[in-house]
Amino acid sequence: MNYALASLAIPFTVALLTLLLQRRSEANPIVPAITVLATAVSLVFAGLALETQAVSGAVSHLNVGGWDSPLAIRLRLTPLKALLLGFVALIHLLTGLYAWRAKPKIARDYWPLSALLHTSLAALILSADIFNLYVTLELLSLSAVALVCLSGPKAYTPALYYLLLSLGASLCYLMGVAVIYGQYGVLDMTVLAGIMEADHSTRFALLLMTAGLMLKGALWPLHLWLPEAHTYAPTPVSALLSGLVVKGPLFILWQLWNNLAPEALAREMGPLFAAGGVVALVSGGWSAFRAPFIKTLVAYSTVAQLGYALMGLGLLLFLQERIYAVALWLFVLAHGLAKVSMFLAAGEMQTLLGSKRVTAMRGATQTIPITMSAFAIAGISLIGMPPTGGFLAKWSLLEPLFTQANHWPWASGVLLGTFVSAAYVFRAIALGFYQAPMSREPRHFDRVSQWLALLPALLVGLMAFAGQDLIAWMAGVTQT
Amino acid sequence: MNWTNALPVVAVFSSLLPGLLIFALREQQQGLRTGLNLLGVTVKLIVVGVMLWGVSQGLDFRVEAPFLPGGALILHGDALSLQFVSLSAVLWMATTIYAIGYLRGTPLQSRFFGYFSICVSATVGVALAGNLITFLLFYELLTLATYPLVVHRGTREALDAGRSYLAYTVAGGTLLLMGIAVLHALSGSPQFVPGGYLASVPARHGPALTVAFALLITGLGVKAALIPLHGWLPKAMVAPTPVSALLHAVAVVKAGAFGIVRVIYDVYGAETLEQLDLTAPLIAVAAFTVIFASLRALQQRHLKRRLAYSTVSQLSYIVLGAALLGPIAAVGGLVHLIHQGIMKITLFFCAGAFEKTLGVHRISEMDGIGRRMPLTMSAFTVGALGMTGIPPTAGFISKWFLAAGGLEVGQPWVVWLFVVSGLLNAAYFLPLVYRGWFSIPTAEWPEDHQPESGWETRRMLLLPTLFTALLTLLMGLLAGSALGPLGWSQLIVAREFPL
Amino acid sequence: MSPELLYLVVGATIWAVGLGGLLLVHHMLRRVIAVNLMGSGVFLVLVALAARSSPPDPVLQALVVTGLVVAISATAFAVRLASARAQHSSGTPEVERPGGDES
Amino acid sequence: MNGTVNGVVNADLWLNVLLAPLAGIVVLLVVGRKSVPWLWLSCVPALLAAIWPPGELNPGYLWPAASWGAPDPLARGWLGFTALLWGCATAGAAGIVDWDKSGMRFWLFWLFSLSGNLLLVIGKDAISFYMGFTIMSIAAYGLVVHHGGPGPRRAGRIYLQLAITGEMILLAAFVMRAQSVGGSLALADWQQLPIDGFTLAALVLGFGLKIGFWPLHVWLPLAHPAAPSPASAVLSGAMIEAGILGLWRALPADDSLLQSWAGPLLALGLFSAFYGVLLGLITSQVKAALAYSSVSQMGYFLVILALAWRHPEQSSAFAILLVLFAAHHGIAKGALFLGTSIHPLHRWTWLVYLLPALAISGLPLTSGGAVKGDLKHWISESDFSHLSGVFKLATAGTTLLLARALWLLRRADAGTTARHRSGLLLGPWTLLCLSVVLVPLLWPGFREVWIEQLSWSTTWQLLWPMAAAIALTGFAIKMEWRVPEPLRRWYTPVLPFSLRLKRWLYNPPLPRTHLELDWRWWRQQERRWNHFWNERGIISSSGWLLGFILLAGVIWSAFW
Amino acid sequence: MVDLAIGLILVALAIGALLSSTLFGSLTLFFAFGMLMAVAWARLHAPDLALAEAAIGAGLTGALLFNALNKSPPEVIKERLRHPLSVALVCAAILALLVVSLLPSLDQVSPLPPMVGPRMDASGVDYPVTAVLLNFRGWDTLLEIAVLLLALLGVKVLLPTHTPAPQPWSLLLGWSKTLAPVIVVVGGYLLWRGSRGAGGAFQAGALLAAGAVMLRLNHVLPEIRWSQLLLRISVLIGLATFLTVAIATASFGDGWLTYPSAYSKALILAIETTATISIAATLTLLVEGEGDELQS
Repeated sequence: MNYALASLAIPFTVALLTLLLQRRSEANPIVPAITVLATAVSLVFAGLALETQAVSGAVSHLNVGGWDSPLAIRLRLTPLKALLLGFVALIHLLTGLYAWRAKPKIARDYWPLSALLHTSLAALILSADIFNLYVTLELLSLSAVALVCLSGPKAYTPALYYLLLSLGASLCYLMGVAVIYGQYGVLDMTVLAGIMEADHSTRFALLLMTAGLMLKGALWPLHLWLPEAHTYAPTPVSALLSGLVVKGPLFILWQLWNNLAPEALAREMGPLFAAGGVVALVSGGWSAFRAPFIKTLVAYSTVAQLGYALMGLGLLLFLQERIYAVALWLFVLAHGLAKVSMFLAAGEMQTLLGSKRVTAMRGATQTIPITMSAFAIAGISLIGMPPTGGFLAKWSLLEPLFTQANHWPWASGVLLGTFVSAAYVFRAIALGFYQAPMSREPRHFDRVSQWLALLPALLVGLMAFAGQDLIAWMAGVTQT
Repeated sequence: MNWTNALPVVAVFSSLLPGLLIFALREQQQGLRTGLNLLGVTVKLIVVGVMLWGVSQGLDFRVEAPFLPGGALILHGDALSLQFVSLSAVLWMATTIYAIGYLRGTPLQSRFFGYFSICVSATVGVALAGNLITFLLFYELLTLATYPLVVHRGTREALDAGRSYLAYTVAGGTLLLMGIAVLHALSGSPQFVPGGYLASVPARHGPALTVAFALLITGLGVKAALIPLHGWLPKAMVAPTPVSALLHAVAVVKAGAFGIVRVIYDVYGAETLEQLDLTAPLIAVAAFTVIFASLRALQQRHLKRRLAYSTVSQLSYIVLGAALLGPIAAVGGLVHLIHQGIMKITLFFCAGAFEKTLGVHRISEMDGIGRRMPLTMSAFTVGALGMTGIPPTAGFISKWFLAAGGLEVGQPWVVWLFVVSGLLNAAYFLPLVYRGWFSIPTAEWPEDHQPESGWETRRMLLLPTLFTALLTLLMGLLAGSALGPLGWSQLIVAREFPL
Repeated sequence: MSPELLYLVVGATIWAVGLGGLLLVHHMLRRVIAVNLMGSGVFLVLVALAARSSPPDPVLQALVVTGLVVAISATAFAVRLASARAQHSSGTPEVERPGGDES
Repeated sequence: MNGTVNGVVNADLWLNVLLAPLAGIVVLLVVGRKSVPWLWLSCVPALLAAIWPPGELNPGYLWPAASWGAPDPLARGWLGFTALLWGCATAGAAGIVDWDKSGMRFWLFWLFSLSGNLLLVIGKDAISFYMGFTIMSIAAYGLVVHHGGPGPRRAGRIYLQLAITGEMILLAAFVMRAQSVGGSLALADWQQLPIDGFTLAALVLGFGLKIGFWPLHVWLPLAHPAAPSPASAVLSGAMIEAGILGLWRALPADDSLLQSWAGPLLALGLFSAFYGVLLGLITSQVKAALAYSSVSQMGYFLVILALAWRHPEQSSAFAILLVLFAAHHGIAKGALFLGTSIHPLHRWTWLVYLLPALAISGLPLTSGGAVKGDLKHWISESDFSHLSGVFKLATAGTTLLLARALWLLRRADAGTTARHRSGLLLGPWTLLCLSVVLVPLLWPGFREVWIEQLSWSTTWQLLWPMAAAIALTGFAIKMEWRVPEPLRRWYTPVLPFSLRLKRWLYNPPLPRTHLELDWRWWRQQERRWNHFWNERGIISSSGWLLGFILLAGVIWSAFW
Repeated sequence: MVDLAIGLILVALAIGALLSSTLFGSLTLFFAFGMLMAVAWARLHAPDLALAEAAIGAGLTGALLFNALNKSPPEVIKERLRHPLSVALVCAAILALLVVSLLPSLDQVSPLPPMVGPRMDASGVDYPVTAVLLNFRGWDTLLEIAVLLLALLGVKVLLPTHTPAPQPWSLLLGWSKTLAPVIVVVGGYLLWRGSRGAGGAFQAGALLAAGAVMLRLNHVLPEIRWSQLLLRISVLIGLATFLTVAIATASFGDGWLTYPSAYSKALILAIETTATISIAATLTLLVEGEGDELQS
């Protein structure tokens, strides 16, 4: 547990430190270095936490302040949470490296804000207290909105929408918390898990919380705010938002329904989630297909891909089989990596090609091949072609569906999703193969940052080669 | 790991590594690029030769790595896979040389040859795949690696073709994935076994097996260009000719046809299929494709498009041969896998040479081309006769076995199907031969294309063409030799149908 | 009718009014008010729940304090953001959906 | 009967039989026109093999079950006259074909056709036979269309259409035959085992398209005038007879089905014999008349086949008759066709020319007299003896037709200014003409028959219809008879049909398979949909959806 | 009866604040709503909450909103209410469901309040709410200060709005000079009182901030810059102290935020004091800090 707390505390400290270091108006060159270094250290600690946790296979608890259980806020560390901590740190590290290198220079406030985002995600993951989760959610939303605002006035409108909706969603969630507290008098999830009943109040409370979380997590159909916010954010921020921020509420949602909710309610809710997932896949995919801007395309693809996660969640609840949890979290991991790569590539393209339109990608395979590769490999993972991580996730979602004939219709949802994803991914890739309008190297050509964009794509691109171990291991990890 | 295990891996990587290295090369490093290509070709040919020898001696080339639960990555060189691997290796060699000649002086060669090599690796992987999962992996890689080749020219037309190609193949790949998942859920993904491994699946899973079969065949049928899943193939003609050649002869379409053969014999097995009575629709579709595509080919006025429809038609020979579930028909299908490849690549090479040398694209422009380019036109004639099934070319041998196979399993109409198909093939190929040899050219040939004095076209274009044309003849004439494709197919079938 | 019950219902009503406002009104400041109303509604519910035991539940009251601070932080940011937006983005942003929200 | 030399000649000679024309191709490609006068040498190994046949050769490295040899007199004789005809025609063609007008192309097709013809004769297995047959037929296309221009093109089209159809039907028939005898490809096996009617029909049809009896003759009168005369010579002399050989080889010797088919076949043959004569009489081209004569003569072949089918017990004797008739007709018709290129015709050339013409009519002492006498003998011995009278009429018809052909030739010779009298042409032509007498003397098997038919009765029976016909001819010339106008424009539906087939094939009526989507309509729907959401704005929409989710969740739970 | 009236008025004010025809009216009604809410809370035996609401909910929010109204362009387009009836129906349905869900909870008893009493001695403070805030649920509070900081960072990111500040109001100017020391004193008192009764860091911080805002409105306070170390320290110190304590307790003590019983009082006091400073500074900047001040 201490490793996990260290993983949380390090970016927190660094955030304060970097704020304190903001002496002059211009950027302090040490700040990015410190932040990236701290993220790396945080990643190491998350890895250590994961190792201890996975080795012991146990769940460890910490009652903050040392008070006894229902009163104190409880932190809970499971192998999955440790994994997610590591994932968060990894994504931060990757985007941090890119942001450090990126041209034009990113605003100096990016560094403390992203560190705080890291902190809030870590806090969110560790927390096992439904009110504390509300606070972490707010922390998450505010840091995300502030990050979106970094790109200047054009981002203010989407940021404001994001903020307002996020606030409304939080208050829905809080109302749910109120109802639950009124009913059961406790806030601790582990305690609640044992005592919740499938009565009307609980159901409505769960619905309220779910609605709030779906809005925050941009799960279909409450995703409307997401595309613009992700489009107008600075590139590394878009990567963080898509790769991590929307996953936070999803994680809470998972805990809520998987651990907390009585099984009867979960079974009721499952088909709704799964159906929503299918529709998300199709409608998000379609919007991405029709999107005029590169980043909008990528953003809508997030909406679509979250549909897979939602489907995994729904099927998990509906069929109560653990393998779907594996699929769900594999999706999250694969999508996170792929999306980071895709957004970084998209940003790189915007800079290099001087236009944010998808049509500007004409001939990109010739002018900026590395960036284009990043985009393509990440896209292929989103489609779910082997040997990418996306394939692995899709496979673990699909394969168990076929064990019983009456589950097959859900598979057609996956099928549809694949078609639509392929449509929007290849729409962009195809443009890259047009004959380039000019052959000279674009301005700001920086090979390193292109490679940084490619790195996560390569990670996810070859993920399935570790498939057997990964699935087996994930099956163990998601047990608790 | 001893050397027998390493060989399949070497076979795959002998083209993958050069491919990846070539990406990194600059456009001007022509010599290095050619060297890398030829090095890969040589290594692959040697490895394939050794494996051929080994398999005929009864050695087992197999390597396994963990991949998915219940489905490892298996590369396994058995007789059937080597059939396809040798085809790929030999034709890769020919096409590489051809492509060097064809693309000389055009931009983006590094990209082209990079993807080209990856494409071949994927094909070899498809061939060597030891189970369905591995097959899927390479099959999808093939889809992706081929796309840049199809759109290589970067024109709007090329991109349209590429879009169509992707739409079909990605959809097909997804269906394939579904089918594999269904089977995986039933029995995991064990290694391919002659005679099929699904025989042990309980009978109550019959509907699931049926659905899976439909999914697999539809998925593979896209690449095998079964009508109505063939739409991408004629459009893909806009690709540079070496790509069309490889696409039609080896890489993409053959992967589909080969996959169908694998599914029929090594996954389901003839017995299971007969019990479930699954092949009748496949046979019907294949037969329809044979005829309908030929009729479509007649309509084409563009040389490469006509060749493309001819491919559609010919591929269904293979599928039909496999689906008839008789040993002789299987021999016919398998041997046609090779023969069609060699013959079709010859035709495409010729088409490319016409195009590069004289700017001929349309059939109507071929008048009297035989006087200007007699060697190329001779090769073309050999290929065309082969496609029609005229002896002594290779096409005759496959047609003979296919028709006999139809009779053997009590389907005499198959014989007449091949009669009609042969007539149609003649109807769309022989007029080209006539034009080439006997018509009078309407205008002077352009002179400035002639690159090397004394040769009718670039040497690099001519030599591979003559090589494959010669192979076409030899495979017909020397069909009886044990190491020829026919002998090898009989070896495979002897293992598939233990009597 | 005990005051707790009354305020509970009133809190819920205010929350619902806030939610309705979010659907109905368009000016950003009004929307901020709507969100704040939702917040006040929840807090009122919490306080009413706290009051059901005697002495009042300190945990719930502490939660309200935390909630209040969170609410004021977010409100402040939202209001400042709305002002900045009104000043700097006179034109609608360059997106497919121009947005029916006016300021 | 080949025992004495069997030990001397190696079986590899069979390989050389085929390699010789192929070597000819190589030499031709390398040396060019200088090699042309020597290309006839490529027939020499075949002739040698016919005279001193070695044992059979099984080149297993070639196609499956490949086996070559000349096991019986039929095969030997066939090989012999084929080689002789081809050799003479090759040598003659060297004097006729103009090298500068695509000569190389002509010779390539020629040599390919030759090798195919030889292969089919020496092939003892079905694949060899089929392979040879096909190579021969397809390569002959190049000979038919050699001259270029609309006539040859039209002739070539019909030739090719029918030839390919024939090949394909034959392929089917062969496959079926092979399967019906248990997969064996040896023709010897095929001659042992019974056949079914379907396969038989396919075989007759497939070979018939090559043989050219009525009603499958349509390509003959078109192709022969179009082709150069040496090509016509081999077409008529060797190639169409290959079809007869095929029919003989692929069918069982003794089969009840064949016995029942013998009658109709005989009728077909007779009809063909008369039909050819009648049509030949009304054409106005020499080579067309000769071609019709071939149609007519093919009728005789059918008659021989029908006899053999009806009397399987005498199969070997009919085999002899068949090969003798083939040799006779091949040599004589070859000589006649080759001779049409000789210009101008002198007195002695006319005399030489008369020899094959009379041989075909059945002049005693020539090969024709021998085989026709023998044929009549067998007919009178057979179940069809009541038809003997008809053959006298047929002989008269044949003579009449040849007289017409000679008359046409004389007219054509007078009308041309071309000169073809080189030694290259005259030598082999003379040899060929004289062969109608020499071959029966030199060939022991033929000599037996020849001697048998040297009776007065036979001679008389053969001579008087000929004499009558010649008298009629003389009378006709004296009276200056012309072919009546309506008959000159004899309508054959084949040409328009072939043209229509070509056009149909050029653009077969197929349904359109493209899906036509109205993109504008879809775009409009999409705009409408976008507008729907735009109007409401993100926050309101999201708020609404949130409210609906809450309600929907409750409703869903209530009804679950 | 009074409660009923308050409840009805609250609802009416809420609706009014949303639908008032002018923005100014809306804000005024909302301000009144906040005040009345404080009264309602006071009636629900939560005086310290009432205080906080009065300072934060009504006071600071009001100031914020009026300030924004000042800066924002006048409302040109009239609010066009779309489908008000449907909205009302949907909301009513949700409300009904919500009320039905909430009603049973009045009869439930929470196990937490009884747990608070016995642990008050070990908590280091005397007042249960403060004990919960700073000790039992200290982690919430830590994060909540971080939320506050984040809001400030968010505002800091925004580009400055160049509007001329309103001319100081001379009467207010005079008053504020008098009021400011008073407010500081009252804030200090509240902070001190928090450990024993109603009051605490937030209330104190809010009050201080309110005073500071008032002063700033009248240009009394000196110019501030983010580059000033003192400012950065005062904003960060609360969180820094809290975090330091957390890390120190985790590293050297019994666990994350587990105060050693001997030092708990001192630690809480330190945290509260620094937090008050930070809260006051942050709130002030949030309400009044200009972008250019925060960026340079």
